[in-house]
Amino acid sequence: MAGDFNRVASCKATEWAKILRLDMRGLRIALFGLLLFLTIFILAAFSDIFAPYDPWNRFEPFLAPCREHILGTNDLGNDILSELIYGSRVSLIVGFGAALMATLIGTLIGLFAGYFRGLMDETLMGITDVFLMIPQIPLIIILAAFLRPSFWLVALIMGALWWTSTARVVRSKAMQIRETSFIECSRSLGFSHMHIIFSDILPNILHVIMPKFLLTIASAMISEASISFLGLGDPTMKSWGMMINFAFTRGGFINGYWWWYLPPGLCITLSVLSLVLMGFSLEEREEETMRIE
Amino acid sequence: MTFSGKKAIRYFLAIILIFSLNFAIPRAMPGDPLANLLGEDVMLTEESIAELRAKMGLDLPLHEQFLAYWRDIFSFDLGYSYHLHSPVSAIILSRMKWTLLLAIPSLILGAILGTFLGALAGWKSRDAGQKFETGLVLMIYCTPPYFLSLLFLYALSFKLGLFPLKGFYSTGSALDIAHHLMLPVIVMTLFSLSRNYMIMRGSVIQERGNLYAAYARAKGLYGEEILFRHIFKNAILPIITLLALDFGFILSGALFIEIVFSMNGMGNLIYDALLSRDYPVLQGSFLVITVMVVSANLLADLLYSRIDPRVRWQ
Amino acid sequence: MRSGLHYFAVSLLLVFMILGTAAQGEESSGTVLKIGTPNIVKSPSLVGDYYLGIFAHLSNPPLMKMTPDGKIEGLTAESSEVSDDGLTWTFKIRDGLRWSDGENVTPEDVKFTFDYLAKQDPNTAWMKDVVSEILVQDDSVVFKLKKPDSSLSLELATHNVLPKHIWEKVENATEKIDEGEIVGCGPFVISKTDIGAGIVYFKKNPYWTGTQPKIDAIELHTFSNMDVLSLALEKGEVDAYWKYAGTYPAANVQKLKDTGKFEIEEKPNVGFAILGINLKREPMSDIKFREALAYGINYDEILKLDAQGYGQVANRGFVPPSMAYFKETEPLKYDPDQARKILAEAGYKDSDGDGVLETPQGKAVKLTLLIQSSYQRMAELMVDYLKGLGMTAEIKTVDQSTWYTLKESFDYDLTLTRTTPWGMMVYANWGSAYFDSRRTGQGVLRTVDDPEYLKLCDQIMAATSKDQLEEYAHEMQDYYAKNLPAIPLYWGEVITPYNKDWTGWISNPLYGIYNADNFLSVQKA
Amino acid sequence: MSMRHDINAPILQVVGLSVRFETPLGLVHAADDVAFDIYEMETLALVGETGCGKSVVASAIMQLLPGNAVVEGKALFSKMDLLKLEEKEISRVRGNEISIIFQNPSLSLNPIIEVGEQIAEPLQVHRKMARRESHQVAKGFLSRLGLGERSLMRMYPFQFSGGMNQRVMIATSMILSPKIIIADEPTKGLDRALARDVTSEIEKIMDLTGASLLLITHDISLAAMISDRIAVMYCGEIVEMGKCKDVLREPLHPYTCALLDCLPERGFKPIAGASPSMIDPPQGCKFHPRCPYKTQECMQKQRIRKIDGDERQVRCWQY
Repeated sequence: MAGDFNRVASCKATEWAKILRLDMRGLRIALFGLLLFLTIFILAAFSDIFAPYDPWNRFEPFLAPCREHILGTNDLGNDILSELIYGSRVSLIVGFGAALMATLIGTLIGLFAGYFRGLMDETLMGITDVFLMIPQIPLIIILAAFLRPSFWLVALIMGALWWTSTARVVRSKAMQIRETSFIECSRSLGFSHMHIIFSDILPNILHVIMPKFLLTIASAMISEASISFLGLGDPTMKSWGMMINFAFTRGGFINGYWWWYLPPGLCITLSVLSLVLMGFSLEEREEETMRIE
Repeated sequence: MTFSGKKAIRYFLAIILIFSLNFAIPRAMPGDPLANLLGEDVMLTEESIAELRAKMGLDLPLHEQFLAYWRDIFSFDLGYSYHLHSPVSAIILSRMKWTLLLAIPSLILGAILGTFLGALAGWKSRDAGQKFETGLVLMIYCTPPYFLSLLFLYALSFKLGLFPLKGFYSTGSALDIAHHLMLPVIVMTLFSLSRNYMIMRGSVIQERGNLYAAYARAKGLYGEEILFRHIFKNAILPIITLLALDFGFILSGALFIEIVFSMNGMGNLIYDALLSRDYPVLQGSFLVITVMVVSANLLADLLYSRIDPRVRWQ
Repeated sequence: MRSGLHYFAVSLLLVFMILGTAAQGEESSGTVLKIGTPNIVKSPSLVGDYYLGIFAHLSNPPLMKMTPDGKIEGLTAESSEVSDDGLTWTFKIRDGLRWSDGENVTPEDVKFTFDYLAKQDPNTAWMKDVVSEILVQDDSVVFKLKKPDSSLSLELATHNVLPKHIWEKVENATEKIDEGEIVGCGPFVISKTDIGAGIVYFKKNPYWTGTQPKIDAIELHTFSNMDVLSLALEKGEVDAYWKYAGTYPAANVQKLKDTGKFEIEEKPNVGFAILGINLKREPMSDIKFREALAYGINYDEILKLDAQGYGQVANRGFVPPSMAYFKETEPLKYDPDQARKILAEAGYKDSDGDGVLETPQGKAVKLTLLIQSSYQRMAELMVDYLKGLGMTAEIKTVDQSTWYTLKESFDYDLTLTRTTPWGMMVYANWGSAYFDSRRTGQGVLRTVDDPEYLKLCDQIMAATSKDQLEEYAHEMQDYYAKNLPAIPLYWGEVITPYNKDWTGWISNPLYGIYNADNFLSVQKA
Repeated sequence: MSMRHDINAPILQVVGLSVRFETPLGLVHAADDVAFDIYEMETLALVGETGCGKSVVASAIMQLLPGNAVVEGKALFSKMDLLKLEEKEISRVRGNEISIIFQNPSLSLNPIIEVGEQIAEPLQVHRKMARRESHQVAKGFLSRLGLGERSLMRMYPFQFSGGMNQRVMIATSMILSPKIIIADEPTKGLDRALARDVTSEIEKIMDLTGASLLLITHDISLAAMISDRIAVMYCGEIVEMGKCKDVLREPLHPYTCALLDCLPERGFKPIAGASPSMIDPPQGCKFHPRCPYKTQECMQKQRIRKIDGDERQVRCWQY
């Protein structure tokens, strides 16, 4: 009996190992991205533990990197490493806020357009086309200036503008799933449209929404950094874009204080990279599985 | 309704909607537009303030301002900037010229290099050298444009002194302009390239799995022949749409590069107008950019149907 | 693919066409003095553009000028006289001045200028309230005033004189733009304004009969980025730095010193950074509160962080020592214990234990600190100091125009701003332009409506003798020291770096090195 | 149909061909020890149910399998082992000496290239022929297939029906007069009348060019119609091979019998049991779980029995 059980268990284990190994092939890069992202996320969540100082504390200004201040101090004497660690918060909050909003709108519009077709589809996709054509960056900059200083609102504006690609993908996927037999079945059973859309179709397109969600976070992070760089960011929060802005406007570049502007720039690039890696490899995998089908 | 008819209605609605947005947003912002028409240190009487306000039509009720706005658009009058003391259309014309000079070469170079390199990268996605190249391009893709500009400016202009420090030109000779433009164009090309590269790479990876690619191979096509005779044309379709959308991005994205390189183009014009609440300039710029983006989309649609017979024959 | 190539070719052609139509610049010849400045000319409109108007003081010299020691003397006017009642000002126009197109400069030109600008230029509109009429008498121009204005000669040191034969045809002065030569009567005239390249070119006025300048041309290079400007200085692309009412950034000075190629001129700045206080609101209207505020600010730290120590901690008397009739008042001092003591005595205490003080009326002291983005760093410091006194402050960063609006509607508690030399000296002098509630204007706070202060302003405006002025000036500084309508954060210095290749620099408190005397004196070593 | 192959040596000799795929679920044995010869001017039909590995065999010969395939064995063609050729070398063989017709013509043709260009492409690639000239040749071929209208050359695959696209594929495959044509399910998805048309087109062209044909199909009646010999595949193995009429008249392997019983004219009887997993195939004879005649031996080992020299062979213990 015990032998039998062992055999079954080991068989199961090898099966799983096989499946995992194969999954890993496509996901190794995504996993690297995830790891990178988790690091940043943990830094943001536990900034007060990781940061050596309160980022608002003032020491001697313009210190070069030394033992007490690994990345030196800025023009006010704030510890740059601590600023850097706290700065991850703004990036993540804006990124997630914008992506949540965009994904929500995009998914809803895509689902309705793809499920109901006809006039609904025409109208919703027409709106999508119009939104695609709005010159978005200037609009975001204007509205950011208008609604300052709340970065929450900035995130919401970005979200309200960036749902278009999600909507398109969700729509085409929803149209596919709509034609499958199990949806036919649900319809013939008399379930309501809403029930079919949210209980039957939505769970089946989560895997296409996910990479879009990640990529939206990435673009929102870049835009947040850009808006902060223009000096339109939230002044009560330390952000990476604002650190670069201060380095740019207060002599960091001319005096060659690389430890002031290089780390925040790298942080932006790395966190965006982490998301893009996950997003792209998930999208590529999705395409591969479609081909096998 | 025909396909193109539907498209036309969408373009029309887009223009109407965005134009209305242009009117609404600047007026919804706090701050008195009048205050910025003057400089620092200006002492004014109430009466001259009212006089100026009336002259600029700011004392009219909103709906009348809105009607006037549309009237002006249809007569190609973009208003007068009291801030810059010129008709807005003249200002935009003189600035747009420069921004296009920066954007068009970058867009073209980025599109050509991006699609070809991206196509090769997608074709040989397992090759180690290609993976390295893709990683490099991905890093650029993930860096905010202004930061890369800053690094280039610092390293190549500040440190090595290879390029001028600011502006589109100093003396105005063709050579001088080319020298000033080189670095910003390189940076913008890199960005345009990185976006096209990633899309094209994914597109080729997807297309190369199609049966027609296998059949091309079965016909005896070898290596890159398959890519360029068969896959490329199919894979480039998404790029065309993207290029049109990117056109708006690059026009406005030039803002950041123009700020870093201190260039007096549309980007700096919009930024200054924003800070000083120069309504006419803001509105005019958005209007022109919108028209350009919409026309770029229209052009992309036409180009798309040229390349893809399926759209043409629908 | 062939069609793709076709599009490519067309686009390329387009690019070259645009390139072909691009502006053709010019290079000045001979000895050229190049000055780098962060003051951007936005349009080539002599009357409409703020900074071009200031730059044109060289080509269209105002009636008066300021000497290096701060006195007002004639420039286009040879001399000026004021009647005993202060209501009649007579300016005798200098002989031998000619416009750059060969015409003579006449008193008619001057009369025309001010009649014209009072109507056309919002910056000169104040004249309608002050001047009843302008007359020409022989070789003089006479201003008849409605009420005494002791600062008239200073005002007239900031307004350019225009040639009547050109401008009388111009219907709308602010809308006239001119990228090419602009007719002027100074030693140099504007030959070209290239907005795209950010350069204003000056050439010698061929009809200039006065002292001959030792240079052939001047170029003003404008920079939107301070780092680039510093580098241009270092590389010798520009020879000197100038900013209206401002200084070279102290943080960049050391790098210039290290090159050994620069003379760094340091002069006390008549304008400086201040903490504006909204006296119309509680608890700022309470003198005890302001008293405590003054003790709560770490002036030494601000001086060090904002100006790298270039300057000195100010006195309570507001007016800096470089102004006339300066009176030594008690210096401002950082003493948080004293501040807390004053607050406690005045009834400010944290009775609900939330860490924030309440006013004697029981309202929590939560303040709004209104700033423009360039004051961001100083605002961060200020918030920290207020925290040290047990108050919370929220920074509200706005753009310039919103700042004006909110300031005008008194919708703030505290604000960080700055005074300019001209602003300090104009109106009833000694900073009164910033406080008198009857004044309007973009930079002014207009927070004081105390009759005692308003009366003092009127007295100064009407004063004709120096003794009287000195007495009023001291009275005013005592008023500031006692009432603290605003707190000066530090008295800064104007740092002006210039290349050692050039000698003979002359500067004055109002416009620094940007004055006609300087450009007639400066020469290449 | 004569015994054309008696006279000559085989032009394609497949020996011990095995193909395995590494997939997420394990190793898939798609083809196992497959061996057959094709002679000049001959038609060999590879028959079997969907998923038995017949297409894999065709793709393996042409080296068209995806990267995760492991191929063993030999495929000898004019003194070359096709399986060992470099990509560059095999690309000269493909389309030129051996061409293949895919089973899904509408997806196999490039959607955005005119069909004329697609037919003419092999001429440009292999013969370095100029565009205009190659289009002339292509047009000639197309008209021989009954698509003679000039405008058709400038049409796109999506404007054609499946049958028309199939003809385009056929024309493309034959334009260089290859020695062997592999037709992978040429009639799949076509209705009977259309299938017959396509079949006769193929026969016509075969006669014209004198090529040999490897016909891969699940349709036994099609195979019966045009092939000289038949090889029946089951679960990656050839279970029976012989002259067409012999195999049909007198099937030996129980699977062949069962397959023939499925035909409508023979009563439409389905085969009992389910197709085995290709990942974990049964031990011994792979058909034994479904075989009514299985013995103890069947479950352990396999045996190949050859009858009439190499003329007929069967993989079964009964013989």
